[in-house]
Amino acid sequence: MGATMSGSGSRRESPDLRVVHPPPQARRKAVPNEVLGMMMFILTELMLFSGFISAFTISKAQAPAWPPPGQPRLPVEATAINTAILLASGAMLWYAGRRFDKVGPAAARVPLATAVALGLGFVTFQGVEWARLLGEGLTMVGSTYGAFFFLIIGFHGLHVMAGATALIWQGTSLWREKLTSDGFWAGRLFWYFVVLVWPALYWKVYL
Amino acid sequence: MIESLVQPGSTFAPDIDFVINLVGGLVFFWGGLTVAMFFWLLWRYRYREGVKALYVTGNEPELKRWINIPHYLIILCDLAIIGFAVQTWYKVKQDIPPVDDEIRVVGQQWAWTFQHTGPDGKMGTDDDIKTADVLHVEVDKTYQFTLESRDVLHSFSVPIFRLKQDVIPGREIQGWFHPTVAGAFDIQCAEMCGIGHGIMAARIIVETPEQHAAWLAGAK
Amino acid sequence: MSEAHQIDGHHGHDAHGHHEPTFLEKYIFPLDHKYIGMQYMLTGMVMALFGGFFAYSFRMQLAFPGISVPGFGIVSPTEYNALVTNHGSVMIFWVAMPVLIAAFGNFLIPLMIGADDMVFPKLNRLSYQVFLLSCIVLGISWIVPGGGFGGAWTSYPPLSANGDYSMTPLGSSLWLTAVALEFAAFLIGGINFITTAMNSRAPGMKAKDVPMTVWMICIASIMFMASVGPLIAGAIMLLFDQQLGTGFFDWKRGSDPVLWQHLFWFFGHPEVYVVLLPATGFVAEIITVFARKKLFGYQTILYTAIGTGALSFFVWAHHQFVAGIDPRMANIFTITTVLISIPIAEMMFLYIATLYGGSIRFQTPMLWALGFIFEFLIGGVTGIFLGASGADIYFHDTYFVVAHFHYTFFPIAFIGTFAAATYWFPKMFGRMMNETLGRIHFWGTIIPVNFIFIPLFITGAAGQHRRIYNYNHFPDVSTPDLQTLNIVATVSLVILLCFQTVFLFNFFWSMWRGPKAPANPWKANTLEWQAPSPPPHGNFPPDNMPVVYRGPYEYSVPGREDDYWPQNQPN
Amino acid sequence: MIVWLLIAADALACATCQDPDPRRSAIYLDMTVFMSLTPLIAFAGGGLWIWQRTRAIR
Repeated sequence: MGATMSGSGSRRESPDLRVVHPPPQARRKAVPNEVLGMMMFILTELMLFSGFISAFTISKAQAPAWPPPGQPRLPVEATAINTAILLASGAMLWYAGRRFDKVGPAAARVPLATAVALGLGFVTFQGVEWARLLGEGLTMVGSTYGAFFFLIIGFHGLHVMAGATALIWQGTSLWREKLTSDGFWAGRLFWYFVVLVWPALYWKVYL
Repeated sequence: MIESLVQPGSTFAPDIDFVINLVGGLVFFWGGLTVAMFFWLLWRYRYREGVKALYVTGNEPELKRWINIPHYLIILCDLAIIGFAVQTWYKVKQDIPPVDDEIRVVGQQWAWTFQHTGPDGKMGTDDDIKTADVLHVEVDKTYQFTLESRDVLHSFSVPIFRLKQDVIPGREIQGWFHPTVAGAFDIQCAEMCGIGHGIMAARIIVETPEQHAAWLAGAK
Repeated sequence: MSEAHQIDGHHGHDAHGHHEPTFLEKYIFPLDHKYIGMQYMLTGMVMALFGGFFAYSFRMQLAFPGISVPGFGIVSPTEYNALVTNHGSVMIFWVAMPVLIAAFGNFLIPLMIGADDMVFPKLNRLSYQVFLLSCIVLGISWIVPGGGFGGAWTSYPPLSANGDYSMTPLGSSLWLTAVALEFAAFLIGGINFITTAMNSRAPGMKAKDVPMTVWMICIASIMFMASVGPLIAGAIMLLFDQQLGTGFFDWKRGSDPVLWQHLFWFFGHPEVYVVLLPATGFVAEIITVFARKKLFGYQTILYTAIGTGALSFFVWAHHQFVAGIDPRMANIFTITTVLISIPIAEMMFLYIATLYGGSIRFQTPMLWALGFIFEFLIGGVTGIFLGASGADIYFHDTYFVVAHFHYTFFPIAFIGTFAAATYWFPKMFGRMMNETLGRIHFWGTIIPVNFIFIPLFITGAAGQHRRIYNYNHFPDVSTPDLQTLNIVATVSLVILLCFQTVFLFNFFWSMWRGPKAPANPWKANTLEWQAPSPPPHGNFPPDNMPVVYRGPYEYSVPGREDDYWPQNQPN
Repeated sequence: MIVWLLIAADALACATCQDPDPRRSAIYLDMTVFMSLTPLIAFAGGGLWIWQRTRAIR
């Protein structure tokens, strides 16, 4: 609510009855509805991941050795490449947004498609890694280590899928020339969140 | 206030009672004053025919004074409360005096098991005495206790000592007490621990040295 | 002014409107914020009846151990735990939050800021539907085999994480699911409230012209959203522990059960202020109207609310002083906890100062608002005993705690609601409530409530712990004196519950049979009273949307003939 | 805030401790600071950004 604090000062500490006020003008919105709503949603999501990360850090701190002996190691290098893919997707979406606002909706089509493709590539790659880890015996029930891995990374994966679905849906409306600038902005914000939270998760969980 | 309901039975009980009384005194003073002011304003400014309300914004310094000065005083009182509370907390939970004896308390659904050191005064030897739901201690001796749980959270609460500590499975929690009054008192479980939470009772029997020696002899 | 409408009605009226809505569209699947608010309110009232019945059942067991409680039967220990748990969770999650925030937030925010509806009406409808689903899931959890969840509303693992310990394997999972769904509902609702209050305000309405209720509900929603994440995370982990057998809180696999308590109370404490702030907002509206006074220090009240909100993220571990946290942490949390009394005390002082120089009319809403201040003062000051860590060692988990938080929650959830309901009833249903019945209900509630909880302060101070089935096993605290106090509390509860029928009768009778209400029966300034009673679809005439010229509390302005000055009147 | 951080660093030894594991104890304190500050920083950042935009369009 920071914005509303900027009222134009003390109008009427002592009301002057003689003044006839002119009718106020309609305001312009500082932030569009969709974007503001999305920002509030992202605040919650941020705290959700903070909760996961806090829980993970605490459980990790009290373990005698981490990762526990006998458990598979996480694919650090392969996931580093994957991180780069996701970051590239975010950058591409940022470019799509710029093109949308500066050039026109049609110009955003290719970068948007690329961003979605990169995002889906990330999910697929993660899926392959998961299948391998499951094959090596890392399960949710087996150890807290595996449980936290699948919980946090899986939750992020769900967010990537949800974000990708939203972007595909926005892409179809872009093709039908129905996508509004504000709606696209909100969709992009969610994807930025998904992209930017990933390096933090990678750092905490993998490294 | 508390002393009249539950007698203080340990060395730190008077400290805790002092904090409670301090808070109580300050709270009754300020709360009473506020409530009195509240009712006086209600009576004084009740609706009367032809009397119009004042137009006051709340920015007048001579009126704001009436809010601010009490408020600064309350902050001072808060600081006093914090000081004494933290001091007491330190004494009860952080500092540990030299101990005379040890006991081990194990909570499980829904009973307490107590392990006394026995005649040799050492924990973990053959002459340890285990009892269920009855804890025998000697008056005027400092005890260090170790809390353990076998299943869920419990809370080891001895109201007469003003002592309370949650028992957490997977941890060995240390604490201390020093009984000053002989007699038999309640031990309650203060943390929801399942269906039998309400029957998870035990007694602590604070004995004079002679009684304690007699119990030790009889238990062996 | 039609431009104003264009901007405010961003979502457009094409989604809903041009045709006369059918019964189903209007009452069952409404998009109109007023009907969604009423759905929330009625659902909350139904849940309150459940919560009250639970309280009655276990209080009867405590006062008269072992008797067959009329209407319930003999209370077994399992049932006792389930009753205590569900009384707490129902009253907080399914009564206080839906009624205070969702019902009044939905009903009031668009009206008070001069908008035609919420910015996301469909999300709003979804919010209620998710909430209703959570109610249904909770209801199912009471009747599944094994019975309802009985691990206390805080649901500490390992008791809650393992069916072997709690003996309610299904009930606990359903309870947790219901809580998570309920959070999702309020998450959606909160996004809507904040966006609406930010973007749909009438032309001319600046920050200082926003009624306190809207501010408070928005601050509460922000706090809710900023604090609920960790609890949702914890709930997912706990649900996995229960159903999949993972070990997030299982000490045998090297995790820490105390972790849940941190995740829970990180939400749990801000939650207290989440429900408190809307109630203080209602009180601000009501005392200004009935004292015909401008709010004393509008900005200061706002800052105290924001300060409370910010500080409330730093106080949660005071619920865990003896629960296995580092003792040094307890010192820090003592400081923050005692300090949070400062903004709240300031706010109460300012409310009391608002009465200075007023012309106070003691009508039912005003009685409730004053009752709120009085009762909440008691609740607030007794919190200092618990916030001071040294004293909390003794009071933790005794009935003193129970009495303290009921002295805060009862004023918030019930007195605040009754104040708001009696005050806005004419706007909601276009009819006036009966004043005599209202007063009978007020005195029949406010006197018994003190006789319920003052005895509990004493039993708690004497060492009776919470959630105990009966005290026969504890000789020190099963004395006849304490039992008498328990009986006093229980009898007062029964009296209190009986008097609620007066309210229910008054509410529903007046809804259809009360005298017709004028648009502005209390002569109030805020915009909702400038709309017709009840407001039509779209709230204000589309070609005459309100425009705001001044703040919401300009009462008894010198030199004016009227002692009120509506926000949308040019002069 | 400095007090918080100092205490987090200090939480390595404790005579009679509810939490006997000093490492876990220290991490809990760090997490306390992190969890409390994150929403406030996030909200303050978002609020500042919205405030600037509001000023820009006026």
